[in-house]
Amino acid sequence: MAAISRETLLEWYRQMVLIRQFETQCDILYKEKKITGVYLHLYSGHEATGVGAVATLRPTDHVITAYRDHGIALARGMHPNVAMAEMMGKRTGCSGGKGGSMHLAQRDLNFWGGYAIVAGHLPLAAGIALESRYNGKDDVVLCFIGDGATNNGYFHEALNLSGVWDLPVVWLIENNGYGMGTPVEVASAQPELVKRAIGYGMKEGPRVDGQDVIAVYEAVSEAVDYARQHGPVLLESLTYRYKGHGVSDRSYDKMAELRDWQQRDPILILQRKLVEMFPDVEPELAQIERDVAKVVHDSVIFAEDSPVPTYEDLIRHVYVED
Amino acid sequence: MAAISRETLLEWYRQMVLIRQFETQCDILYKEKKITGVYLHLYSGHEATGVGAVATLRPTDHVITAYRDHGIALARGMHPNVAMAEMMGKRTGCSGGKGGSMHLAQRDLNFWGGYAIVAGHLPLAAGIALESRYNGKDDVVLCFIGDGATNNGYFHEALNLSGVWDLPVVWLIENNGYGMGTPVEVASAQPELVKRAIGYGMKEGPRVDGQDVIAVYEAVSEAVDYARQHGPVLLESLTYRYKGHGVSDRSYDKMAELRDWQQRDPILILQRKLVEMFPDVEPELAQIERDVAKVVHDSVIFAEDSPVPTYEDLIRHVYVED
Amino acid sequence: MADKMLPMREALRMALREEMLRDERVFVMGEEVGAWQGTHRVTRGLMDEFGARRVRDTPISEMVIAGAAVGAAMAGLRPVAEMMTINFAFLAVDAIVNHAAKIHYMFNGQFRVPLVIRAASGWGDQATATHSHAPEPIFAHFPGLYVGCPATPRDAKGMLKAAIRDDNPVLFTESIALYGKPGPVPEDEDFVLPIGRSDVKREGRHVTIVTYARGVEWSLAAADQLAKEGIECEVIDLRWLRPLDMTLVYESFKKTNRCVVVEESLPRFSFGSEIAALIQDEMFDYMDAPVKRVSAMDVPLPYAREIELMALPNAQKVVDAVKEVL
Amino acid sequence: MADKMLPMREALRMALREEMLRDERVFVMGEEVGAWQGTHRVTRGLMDEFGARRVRDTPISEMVIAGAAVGAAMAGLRPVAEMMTINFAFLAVDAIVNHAAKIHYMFNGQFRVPLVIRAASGWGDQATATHSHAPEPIFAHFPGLYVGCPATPRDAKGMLKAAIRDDNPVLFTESIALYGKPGPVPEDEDFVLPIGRSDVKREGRHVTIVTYARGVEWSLAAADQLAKEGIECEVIDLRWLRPLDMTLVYESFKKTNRCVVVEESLPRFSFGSEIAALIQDEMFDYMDAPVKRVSAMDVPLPYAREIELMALPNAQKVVDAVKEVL
Ligand SMILES: Cc1ncc(C[n+]2csc(CCOP(=O)(O)OP(=O)(O)O)c2C)c(N)n1
Ligand SMILES: Cc1ncc(C[n+]2csc(CCOP(=O)(O)OP(=O)(O)O)c2C)c(N)n1
Ligand SMILES: [Mg+2]
Ligand SMILES: [Mg+2]
Repeated sequence: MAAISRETLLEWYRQMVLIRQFETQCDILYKEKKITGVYLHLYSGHEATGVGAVATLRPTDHVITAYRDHGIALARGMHPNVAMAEMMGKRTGCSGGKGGSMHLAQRDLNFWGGYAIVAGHLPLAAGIALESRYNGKDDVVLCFIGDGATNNGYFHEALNLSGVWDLPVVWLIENNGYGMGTPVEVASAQPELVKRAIGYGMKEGPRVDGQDVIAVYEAVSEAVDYARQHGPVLLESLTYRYKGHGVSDRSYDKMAELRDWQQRDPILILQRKLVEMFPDVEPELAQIERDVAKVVHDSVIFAEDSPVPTYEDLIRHVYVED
Repeated sequence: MAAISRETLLEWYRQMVLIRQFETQCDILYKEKKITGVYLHLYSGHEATGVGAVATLRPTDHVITAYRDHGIALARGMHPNVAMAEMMGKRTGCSGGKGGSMHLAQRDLNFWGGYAIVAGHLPLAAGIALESRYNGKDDVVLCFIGDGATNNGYFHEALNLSGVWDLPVVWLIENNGYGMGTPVEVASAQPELVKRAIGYGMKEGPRVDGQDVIAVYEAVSEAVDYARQHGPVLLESLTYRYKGHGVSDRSYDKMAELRDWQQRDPILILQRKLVEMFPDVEPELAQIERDVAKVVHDSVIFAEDSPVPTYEDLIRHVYVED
Repeated sequence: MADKMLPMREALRMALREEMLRDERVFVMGEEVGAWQGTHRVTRGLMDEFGARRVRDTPISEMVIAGAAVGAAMAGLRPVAEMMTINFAFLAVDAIVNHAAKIHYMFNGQFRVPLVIRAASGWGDQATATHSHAPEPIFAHFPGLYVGCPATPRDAKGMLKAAIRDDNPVLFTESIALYGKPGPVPEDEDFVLPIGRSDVKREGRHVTIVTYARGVEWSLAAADQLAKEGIECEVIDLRWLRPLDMTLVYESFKKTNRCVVVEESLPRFSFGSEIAALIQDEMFDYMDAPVKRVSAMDVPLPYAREIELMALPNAQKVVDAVKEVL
Repeated sequence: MADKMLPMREALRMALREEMLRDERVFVMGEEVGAWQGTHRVTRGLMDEFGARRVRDTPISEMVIAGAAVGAAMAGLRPVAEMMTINFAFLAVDAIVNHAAKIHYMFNGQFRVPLVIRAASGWGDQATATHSHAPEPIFAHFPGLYVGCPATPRDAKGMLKAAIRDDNPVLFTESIALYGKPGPVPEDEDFVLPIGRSDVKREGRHVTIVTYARGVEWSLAAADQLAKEGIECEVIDLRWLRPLDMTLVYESFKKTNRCVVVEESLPRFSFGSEIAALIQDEMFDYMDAPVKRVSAMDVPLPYAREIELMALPNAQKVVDAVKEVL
């Protein structure tokens, strides 16, 4: 693997900081009742997985995920303004305020969206990959999967189909240890989730350290290359959700566990690595943080100033209108 | 494994001959339009699997299967009369003529039925096994699964649940090479189906020669013992359907393949073994065949002479009536 | 015994707990029902009290949650399986309508399926399109199943207990919006409301409002408002979509000759459709006006609060519909 | 161009083949559609002609058949996914109603889902309880989906072509009992029948019969029989349950003032419910009699031929219903 440039690493740093600050801001806005509703699933803690994985892709490749989608949307290049406006249910949101937090998407980034039905997006990923194969392209689909989602029938059928049809999908499990309150070992008879690749005669990727963006990048790069040339790969990134399942989370009393993981915070790890590699980098990092703070702040202003959807929006897009 | 007695082997022989003759009779009756409808899936060719596997069980253990269920019903001890009456949609049938060929069942034999939705019975097997664990019994569920069924979401969810809950289920794949017209390799990205056990952290049984009733018996015995003491097992029996998928089968043009398998006919194999072990057995075998012919003949008479269901039957049992 | 003021979730919990104490075969299974104390807290405390044998956390596997519950019920247990929300039951439709509902019939009564599938239902609170359904009528289409949908804490207790004690499979939906609403609940451990019995929630003589579950709330609010104008509505809570008990509706209609149907669900091929169809058939000679229906708008539900609220039924829409039939 | 006499399965095959020739993005996927030539032979010969790229045999995985078709459609292909029979679509309900039907709306029009899900529907021939449904109304409950159900070979061709060319997701059901029935089919490659257009299948002035798919056959047979007694029925084939085009029905009803609804499906919360509800609402002043419904009996379907036939609708039941409204 070629050395990753300072510029690239700093861009990843920026993205990870952006995600963290964006999510922290969402949490505050929810408490302030500016973001409303029952669902808000934050990506804090997962940054290295989203950023490292998405960084491996070409613009023509595809990304799809579940409802814990803000970080992935931002990593794929969605402007924080339209993301934040969607969070607040505004007309200027990426989904016009009709999708909400769980349904960010941006067609021109080949970001196919977040999906709220656990594992419901996996078949979609297979179908998007089919288009690539069907039309003789070499585009790859990167599909994020929660650990809990791997126990659903959708997982089985989608992975098997990708196997028999050699579809170019990188199935990336974000194993954060829990599906809502249920630990992986309680939900999965095979807790080493990546082993399920065997059941689909599929290339088994590594279980990668999901706190280390470089490790994620390298593992996913290899998987993407493989998928582009051959067919599907299943791999797993081990990470942790700092903010529990979602805003409705009640029983999140794993403080010791949380502290352990925060010792290995993905942003901290990259920061240390950067400082080690480039002793003069610290002012730049500080600048990035300030810039990002401004960007996130602006996104809130943009969203707050945006109009809400109207009755016209309510009745539009039930069907295609040309 | 203790040697299997002559008596036992002859009983298996009898059962296998009964199944073969019963199915052959069904085929004829279908052509004569005495058995009607669109579905009739014969067990011919599979006899060693059904008989060898069911023979491992205690009466308190449980059996459940898909729509290719006649052979398994007979192996479990269903009287051919009530089986044949069900085939003809008669009131005296095991399911009162309301279930038909795909829905044979007999509660007092702990034969929980055939089920027409591919893989739909797998969760039921898990649930029946749960009752055994819940009530501290050591009864085991033997669940037959078609190779094609292993690609369905039900398979994944049921096997995983049996794994996390340590349910006493023997998941036995009857791999006859096809789901309707689709070869295993076309449908399953992992054609060595038993390997899927790994995905559920489950004991992986052998791929057993499904033409050899003794081999099946031994492999399933071991699996049943394991399930009784510990938890689920997945194993696979390699066999072949002589009569194609069902009566609607059209593209069954694999004559060469069929002939190959018939060289290794399960009844022939047991017959040869019996003759080898007990040189004086031949008259007994001939007698068995004659007895069975009579039994099957009687079942047809019984079924033909039985009354058809009435309007009362049509409207009964939609709900429990006490 | 006296009544106790409890929110619906507590009434449901009381029913579950009493039935678990009463019958060892009753157990609870589903996603997050145990350690997490239930997504909607209906099963709170049950794992502590009854342990992991009788309160079983499952993987996110709706097909097998429903299907294994069917098997366990056939084998003699009395599972109460939770679907978390009814939306996820769309993944379990086969297990519910082709297995739970048909096994008793298909095998000519050999097996019974004494199963309850509980699910939170309804929309509101920006749960968005995939998480916003009240599809009870869809399930009630299928014979072999009972479908119960309580409107008050009292009914919730009595109906859930009836469902658990019954030998047939019951889909039991609980309106999310009602979980927190308090009402009097009998403490009597044998307080059971028979399956398939509808209930007059308010008497009146000008218009019959037929509804169930959350619709009762909107209907009663509308009736209050209309009463101020001298219009007296009779509000009939069907409680069960299967079996469907129209006796009280017909009795009421004979006196009012006018009817509005109120439902939380989508309008087409739905609850209101069936009720209107039955009334025009059975009560043709008593009709002074067409039956009007108040439903959600015929769109997937959007996120933004402002437009979500436009799409939902509410008391004002019921008031308007009543005025249309007068 | 002339018409050709073809059974419905051939008309459907013609539509598929023409659209595949016309548009390279159109492809077929499903269980047994290729090498086996289609369970109902609708896709016969297509794999030979178009190869395994465009005629794709799948595993027995209904969730991913529907779901992958949604993804492929979003990405710009035009999948025609076969469900073999609609009963197996119960395993794909989430993919159909929560994904196919909602993605265009939920993401504010960013994605289109030009998808057709074909499925054989209906009962008869002792297919038994789990394999005997005509649940089109269940799917038509959900906005975002179109639901088309042809009654003749001609309609089958024109409607399927419209479904394939449309940019919305379409559930397209084909009555098993009609596959073999012949009728004239235009050979014109641009013969397309617009989505959501209903059709008068027989003119009459005494009673309006509203139906679709296989119900048309029973209704026409009943109309023939009644004509001998001087009763002239107007038979209206709705063709699409979504969008539901009631214009012709209302026009007809204004002249007949009487209506019978005929459906193959179960009676409750169903097709007949919605039609009756609409008529009593929109046509109240024209009603001379209640709308009567002819449906399957409200039971799971049994195997034995004798009692299966009792449970099914037929021409005689339509005749009886017509006489009731006269
Ligand atoms: C089919 C379905 N079942 C249940 C739910 C409720 N639910 C939402 S998120 C979730 C947990 C998913 O866990 P995991 O896949 O590990 O993702 P994570 O939240 O950890 O990112 C559950 C059970 C749902 N949305 N969809
Ligand atoms: C859910 C579902 N999908 C499709 C079908 C149609 N179907 C009936 S049998 C069958 C093939 C099953 O093959 P396999 O599991 O290998 O069993 P075998 O027939 O070989 O015994 C199919 C696709 C069905 N009954 N149920
Ligand atoms: Mg997780
Ligand atoms: Mg097979």
